[in-house]
Amino acid sequence: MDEKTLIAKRVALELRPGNLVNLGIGLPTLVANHLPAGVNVMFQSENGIVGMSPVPEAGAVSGDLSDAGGSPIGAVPGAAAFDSAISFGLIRGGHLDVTVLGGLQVDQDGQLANWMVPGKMVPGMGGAMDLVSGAKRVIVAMQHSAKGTPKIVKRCTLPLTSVRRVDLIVTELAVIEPTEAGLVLKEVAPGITPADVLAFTGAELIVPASVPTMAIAG
Amino acid sequence: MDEKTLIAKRVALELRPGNLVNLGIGLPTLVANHLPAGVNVMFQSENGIVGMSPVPEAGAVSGDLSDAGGSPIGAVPGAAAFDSAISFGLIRGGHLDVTVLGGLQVDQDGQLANWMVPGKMVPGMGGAMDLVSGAKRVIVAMQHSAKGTPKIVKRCTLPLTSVRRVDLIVTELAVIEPTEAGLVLKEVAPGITPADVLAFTGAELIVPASVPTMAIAG
Amino acid sequence: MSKVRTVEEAVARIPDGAILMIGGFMGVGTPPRLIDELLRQGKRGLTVIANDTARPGVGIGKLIDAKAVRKVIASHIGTNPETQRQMMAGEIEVELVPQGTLAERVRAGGFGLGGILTPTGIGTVVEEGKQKIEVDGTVFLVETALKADFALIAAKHADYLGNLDYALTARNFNPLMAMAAGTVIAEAEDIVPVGVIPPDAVVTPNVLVDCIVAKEVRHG
Amino acid sequence: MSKVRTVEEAVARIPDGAILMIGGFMGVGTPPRLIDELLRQGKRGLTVIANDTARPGVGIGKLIDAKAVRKVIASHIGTNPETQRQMMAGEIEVELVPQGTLAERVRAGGFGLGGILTPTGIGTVVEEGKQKIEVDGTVFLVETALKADFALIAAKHADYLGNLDYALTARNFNPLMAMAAGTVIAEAEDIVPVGVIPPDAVVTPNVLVDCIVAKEVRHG
Repeated sequence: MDEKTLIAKRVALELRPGNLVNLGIGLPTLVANHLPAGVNVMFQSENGIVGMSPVPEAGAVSGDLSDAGGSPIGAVPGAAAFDSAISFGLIRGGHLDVTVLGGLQVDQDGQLANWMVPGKMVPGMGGAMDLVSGAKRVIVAMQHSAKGTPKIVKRCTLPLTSVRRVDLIVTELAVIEPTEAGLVLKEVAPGITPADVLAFTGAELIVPASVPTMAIAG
Repeated sequence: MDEKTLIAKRVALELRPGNLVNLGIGLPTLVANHLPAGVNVMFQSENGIVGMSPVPEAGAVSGDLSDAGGSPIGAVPGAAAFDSAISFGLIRGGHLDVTVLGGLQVDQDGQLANWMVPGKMVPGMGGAMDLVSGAKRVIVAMQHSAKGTPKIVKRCTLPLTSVRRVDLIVTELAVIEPTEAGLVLKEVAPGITPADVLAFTGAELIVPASVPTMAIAG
Repeated sequence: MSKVRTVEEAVARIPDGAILMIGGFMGVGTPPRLIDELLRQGKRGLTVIANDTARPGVGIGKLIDAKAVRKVIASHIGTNPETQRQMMAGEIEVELVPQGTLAERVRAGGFGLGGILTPTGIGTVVEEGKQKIEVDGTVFLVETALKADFALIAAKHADYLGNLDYALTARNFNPLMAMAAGTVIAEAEDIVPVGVIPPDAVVTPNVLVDCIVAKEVRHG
Repeated sequence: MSKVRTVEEAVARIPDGAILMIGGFMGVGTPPRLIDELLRQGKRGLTVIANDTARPGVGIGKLIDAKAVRKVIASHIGTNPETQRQMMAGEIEVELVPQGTLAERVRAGGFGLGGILTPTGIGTVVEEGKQKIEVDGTVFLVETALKADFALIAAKHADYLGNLDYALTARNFNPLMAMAAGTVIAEAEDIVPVGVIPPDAVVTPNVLVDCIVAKEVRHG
């Protein structure tokens, strides 16, 4: 199993029946493929739909129905479409149960940076700032380090997405929970030790006496 | 012709083809009955429709379609229904061409009081404050005095509806335009002289050398 | 799990003293069975956020008649002499809010906004005790968000997931309130299978609705 | 008087340097014929308020390719390397706004609000130069209203009065922008007789629309 699939499968276990969930572009999108059996969630696409689904079959697309990347999607029975203000009303008003987002850095306070690298990449924040500020639960799904450089750091050097503390970080090495006391190592990936995780982490981790091995969906 | 009909007929002449118009409850409602031929306007009811019309025939009512007083109405072809936020978005966002409202007092600065009499009558402002603050053109349609007491006064003693200067006052005696310089007597009713108007007015009026007689629709 | 509950079960969740948003405009778009059940269960001390209190014997007016209401936040009570009487007698607290401001305050509560900036009310008694702020040379009143414990919603159709649509002027405050309350209870004229309301016709998305009132069983 | 105009007439109203709101999200819900006609008429120095600049060769991306745009106010330009290149080269000014805040700022412009209070952006570079205000112990950012000279709207259906509806995710910013511009030009996939769009299905009420782009004449 590749690293991204591992991350997606672990994140999928965080979703509860009936949740309204928004998946960011890239790695987080994979989570939809790994829902545990019997867990029905509603996926939102912030460009204006609750109830997005994969395109049901080849050719069954509509020019008027796409995800936030502009790619064609399908809709489940009972889907609802709306304008961008309502879409972000759902996000900002506390109606979104879970957002899963990629990350460039997360720091010891659980603050996320994921929208720009000054002087190099200025894509814009899109909906990320709203998602992190407004969702009931924010899960960061990312690789643990970038070309050997830790992405979990003492303090973000990149511009923050929000001052809100995210709720969970899932990487190919570990599950880490930002808390008021700091970053708590909750689980390690199969075959990984807490020492391995610490070696690739640029921030202090609170390591309990016993750290269970990551559960993985499906 | 009774006084209210006279007022309604004169106000009707202020409406232009294509205008979006909101008529207050009571006297202003009568304006709809006196539109000049060929002047098609859209009437808004602030409870959520553009394109309200009288009930087309006896019995042709719907429990889901009413005016702001809760009475059944009809809808013209091309009517549009919406929620209260959009309804007041139309009013407050400058999309409403004309509102016609009743008045308790209008003062020398053209400021209107029409929503409460402290200690006596506290109905609430309903949409009046929004209408006066937001409409492109505010026309006050009211009787010139109340039991002999002038309603056009130096300074409103009743709580203001808005600090915005209204655009026109139409009574059974006169048409008066509030301007930066003060209240200008624009027209007198048939058989009425400027001196008659002044006698029933509690504020200074600017009286031009020649004051034409009120035109009246239909 | 199905969101459908009997009207008794739905209303039983509402404790005395709860803050309720109730849809409707002069009774049109006010959920009739939920109102009647609030009365039957004898709720007391309610705070009601609504456009108006209709008339005695109509819609929210019934709650006023029964003295079930401690406080009203509304734009208009002029059509209900009983509300005015209770207010004058000090039996009920009334906060009057311009109608457009009321709509925006409810919306702000549901949309995660702290409030909105409006010119409505500037220079009037409405501005008393409120913050003002200048933007590009214009002074605006800061009107803050409203939220509620429960929203009582009248819809035209609900599907079994909770998607709602509305009819004509019965829409009014309902979709705004369905965003702004902790628990949303919807009473629809009809409940239809999932998929029957097209996605573009849904006004209140299913995820907002907690409870759909079961249809009355009728015979004959 | 009919609101229907040829696409040439509709676009001819737009002067160089105008502020445009353009609907769409990655090109979906962006009016294609209006975009092409802006290019054909060689407009220059435009300010574009939109969610994004799509991709090169797509939707608003075509205006970027043609260097018709002086300034962009958007939530995201990451999918269009040409926008990024022009920004880095100082050829185009880019103001980045969180997407939910952009939606609310456009809405505020159309709804007569001075702005809205939001937690989004607090403690980030987004708050630079902006007022903050405390409400009930929470600090909010004051985000001000946006307006435009013209809104270019893509609808599914228009009727001849100007009522509009939209399809699925092609709705996005279109109805918000249709409230917020001095002149609203709507391009619909089809134009239908008045009354064909039921009142409850109308998303943009007719009174907001100034100009409907005539359908292309096709033979065969």
